[in-house]
Amino acid sequence: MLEVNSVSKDYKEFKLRDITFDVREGEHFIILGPSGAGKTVLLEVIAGIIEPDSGRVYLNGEDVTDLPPEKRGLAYIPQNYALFPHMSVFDNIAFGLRLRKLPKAEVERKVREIAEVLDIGHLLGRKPKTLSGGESQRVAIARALVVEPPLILMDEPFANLDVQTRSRLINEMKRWRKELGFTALHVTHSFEEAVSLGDRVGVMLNGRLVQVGSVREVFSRPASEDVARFLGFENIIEGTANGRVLRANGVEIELPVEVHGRIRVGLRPEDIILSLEPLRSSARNEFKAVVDSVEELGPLVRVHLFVGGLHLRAFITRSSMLEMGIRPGKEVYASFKASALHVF
Amino acid sequence: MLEVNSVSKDYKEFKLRDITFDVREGEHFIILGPSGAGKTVLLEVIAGIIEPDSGRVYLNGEDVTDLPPEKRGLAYIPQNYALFPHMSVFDNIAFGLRLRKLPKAEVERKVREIAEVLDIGHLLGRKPKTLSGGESQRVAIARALVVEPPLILMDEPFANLDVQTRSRLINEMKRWRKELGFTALHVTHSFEEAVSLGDRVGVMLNGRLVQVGSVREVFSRPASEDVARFLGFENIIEGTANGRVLRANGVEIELPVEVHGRIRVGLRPEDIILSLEPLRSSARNEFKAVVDSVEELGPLVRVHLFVGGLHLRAFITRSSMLEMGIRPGKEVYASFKASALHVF
Amino acid sequence: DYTLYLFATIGSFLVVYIALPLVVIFLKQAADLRMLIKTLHDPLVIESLRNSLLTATATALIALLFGVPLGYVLARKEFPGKSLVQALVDVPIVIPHSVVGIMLLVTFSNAILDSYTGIIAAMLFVSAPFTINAARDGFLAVDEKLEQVARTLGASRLRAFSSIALPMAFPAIASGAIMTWARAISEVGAILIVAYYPKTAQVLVMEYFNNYGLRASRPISVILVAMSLAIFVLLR
Amino acid sequence: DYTLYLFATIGSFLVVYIALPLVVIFLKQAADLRMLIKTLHDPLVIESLRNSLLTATATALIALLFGVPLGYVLARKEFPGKSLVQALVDVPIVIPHSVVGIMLLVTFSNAILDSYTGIIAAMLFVSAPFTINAARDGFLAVDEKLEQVARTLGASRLRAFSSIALPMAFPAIASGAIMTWARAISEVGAILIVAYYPKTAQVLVMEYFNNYGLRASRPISVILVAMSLAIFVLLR
Repeated sequence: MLEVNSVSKDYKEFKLRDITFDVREGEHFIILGPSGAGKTVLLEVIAGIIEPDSGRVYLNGEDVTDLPPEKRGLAYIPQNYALFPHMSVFDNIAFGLRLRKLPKAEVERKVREIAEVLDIGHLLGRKPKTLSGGESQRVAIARALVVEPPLILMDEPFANLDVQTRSRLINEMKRWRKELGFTALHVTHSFEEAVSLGDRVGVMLNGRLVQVGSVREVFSRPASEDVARFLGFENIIEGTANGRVLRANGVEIELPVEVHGRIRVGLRPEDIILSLEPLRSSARNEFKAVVDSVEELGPLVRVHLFVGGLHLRAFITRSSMLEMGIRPGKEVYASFKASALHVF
Repeated sequence: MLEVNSVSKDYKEFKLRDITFDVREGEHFIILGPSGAGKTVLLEVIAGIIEPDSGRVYLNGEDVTDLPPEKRGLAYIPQNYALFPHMSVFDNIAFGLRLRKLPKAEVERKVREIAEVLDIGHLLGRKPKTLSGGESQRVAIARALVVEPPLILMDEPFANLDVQTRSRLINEMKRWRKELGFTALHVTHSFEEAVSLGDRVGVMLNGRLVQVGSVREVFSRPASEDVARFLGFENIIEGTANGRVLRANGVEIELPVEVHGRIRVGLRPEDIILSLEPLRSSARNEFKAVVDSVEELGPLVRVHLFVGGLHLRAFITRSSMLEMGIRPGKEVYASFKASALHVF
Repeated sequence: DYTLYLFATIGSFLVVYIALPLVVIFLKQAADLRMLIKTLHDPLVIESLRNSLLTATATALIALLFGVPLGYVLARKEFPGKSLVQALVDVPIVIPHSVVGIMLLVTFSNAILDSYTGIIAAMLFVSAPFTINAARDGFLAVDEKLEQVARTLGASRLRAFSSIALPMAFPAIASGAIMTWARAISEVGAILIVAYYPKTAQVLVMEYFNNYGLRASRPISVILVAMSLAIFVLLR
Repeated sequence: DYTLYLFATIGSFLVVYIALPLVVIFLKQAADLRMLIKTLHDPLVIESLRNSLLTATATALIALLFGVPLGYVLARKEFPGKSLVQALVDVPIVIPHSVVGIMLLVTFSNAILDSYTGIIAAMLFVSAPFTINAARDGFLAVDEKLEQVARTLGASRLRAFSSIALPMAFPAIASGAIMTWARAISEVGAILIVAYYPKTAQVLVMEYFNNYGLRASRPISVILVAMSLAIFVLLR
């Protein structure tokens, strides 16, 4: 129903490069990417707020690229919700209906109906600034859905919410979609949202849509090194494979499969185990390593290691760091299972 | 050499409450606490920038509480370094010496000497805004040390640096202290800095200095539940102990030691293992749990669980979350060793 | 802290210098209420006050009519020469007031000489920047996303402006209009050249001073100061 | 986007209204260079220009002397009545210029009448706010931490002010002083009341206009506009 055809755009520090994908009727399509990937720009191009430098946008087969936003009828929910602060919640939700010149009773009925579904009936008389984050998000969704748009565009809809509200809203979002049957295009950097809500996922990196597929497909078979890195394979090791052995910077690594020639493998930092004594388990790759630096990430610590000439990153918890006395210059043993290696 | 005696102060949203501690000659004393604990206010009280509401500050036995900063002679390095942007690096470092009316040749010699030690001799002609973060920090330290202060006060000295620079500077800081022999009071939220640099550590929470001791002492024997929580024991379970069994909200937990009566135990979220099937290992506490919500923290995920009426937090990696399909409502098994429990 | 006290002492000279004349003129007039009451019954004074109020109000309305759209364009649109336009808007502040009058006469000659139009023309030139800048800042403070969302909900650009941007920027625009009004009614130099007649209160102050001296011009001054201060308090 | 074009069209009225007189007066004068040259040799004109420049410069210096310490105190210190002082500083902007003259005469009477002191008094009252506000904003933009660190290194508060705060806020203070200078030289109404003599250029424009008409006053106007615009360009 929505077709984006090779859209490119340079906008401030963001770039879109040759974006092509489609959203099917009734689908919840998620565009997953780190912040700065250009996700918001893409949504605004689709909504008609930004004009693309090249490429076309089709809605139900019709070319809408040159139409202003008000002629497209796509509901857009920006990250900050953009509730109209000088209007009551009721007037916010009724805004689109009144523009459509619906009779007053009809407006009243539709607003109350959607407010019922979204469980915000008791908020209709309030001003937006008195609402909590979760309530604001519900109102923004109600305001968008009440005009029954063919497609609803959501920009990081759950990013500004606390963890409890967020989990609740993600669950309810599934119910609303069942009840109201809308189609959604939703951009986010959250893996959780992609897993919980996405029928299909597109991974966006540096302004390019690099992989589109079902959630499981994308997470288990990253199409490229960049996708793998974004999905958490922070260690990418390049070397020459000969059967089940990879030689990289003078280090010999056991592979999970037989390969030959120049290859790259990915390894998640959480799959590397650090110990002060060798673990002596036959199934593992085990190496002597020197700690280069450590990087605190809240309760987790990223340890940068050198195994010979190979730079590896490993995650350990802060308490293990303290217990093992890990600090720059310390010698440790790093080990990982061959099966943790992902061959591209 | 520095004695802080029951200092209290209300300043903006920060509060200091009855802070008492001392720093010994030649020591590197670290005050460790989360942001907002009032660490900067404490440093500024000691530097003479903020007047305390009550309490006294003694320097080498002399009461300096009512002296202005210029009469105390304590060097202060704020978090943003506060280099004078309109002066060259040389003039920045020479600032304190010139105020002391040293002869020009003497100023020149001392600046070049300290610049040599701190490896910034090649930067003397530059303006501060052309420096990298690490270079700025070295200049700030040089400017403070060149006047040979009895005590140097540092506010989060490594917080704004990238991980490599930070590790290098932490190591060099040890060398500088050996070469120049200064005494340092250093506030930070970083466990890494406390472990690497601290001779002694004071833990500061909500404006109170709640525990002072050697690093190992503080981390292995938190004095209170709050310190434990700050040090990463996110799960605090309250219940009635009877020998080696703790009953809490209807759940029975095996304890590492014999205790009796109403107690609290701490458990780090990284010590809880989640699995889809029971692990059946006799040494473990193992419970059926329901996922309440998940919270993404970069590569790590905090999972909120309910075990009966007990709310537990566990850390797992993002890839485990995806592999196990963990999402709100899912049933999992949570297990942890009795030895992971810390009885207060 | 001696330095700050020293600075406060030096600085208080200017504070006193501004406050003193305000206080003194009210006190002296309070000792001469008869003259104030007499002035309030002087038909020339009433007429001139009416003229001042009318022309200042007309000026503020004209500044609103043209300045609000201009402020909106400056807030929302990038275009070549924008910084020139921005600079031009601030130029009237630095031009001597008598010269403003000469410039306007040179440009519009008899069309504005000695008429209400002339008074308004002089006032508009010196005071319009306040409305333009206030409107621009007001619109800049309205998140453009709000208008964009209104448009995705079906509002035209004009409709999004009138239902979202305008009501939200209204307080800023109103305060700009009040500043414009106050600056307009404070103008003397340009009006003296362009339109000595019809007589405005601020010109009458000068005429009474020249013809009858300080005592005669003081009551009108007090009335004008009171008005200006009232407006100023309203603004804060 | 039709709405924005419509707004730009409406808004351009004010842009043209401000730009047109500036352009026209230069063009008309360019067609009458003889008169411009004659004016440049008129000793009265030279004398009045000298008076204007001298008094405006003196005003700017006085504003600096007292306004910089005041701005520093307003930027660094909380004290009861601070918001009243802040408001008071802005009051001169809204008071009619002729009334400013009356207020000053009522307060200082003969001490300022028809003297350089009077011209400067009038100029200072209306223009000092620019220096005070610019200094305050300039000092606010200097991180107080810099001064605090200077003090821990042994500098007294005064020394920290003079070696850190003052040099760093200098650009802001300088631009405030230039605005003060420009506002001072633009003043007419208050000067007409307080000090018709010694004659300033902005008053002479008015006198020539009254005595000899538009053609005679135009060249001085052009010179003053050129000066003001030069200052304005310098400021940006």
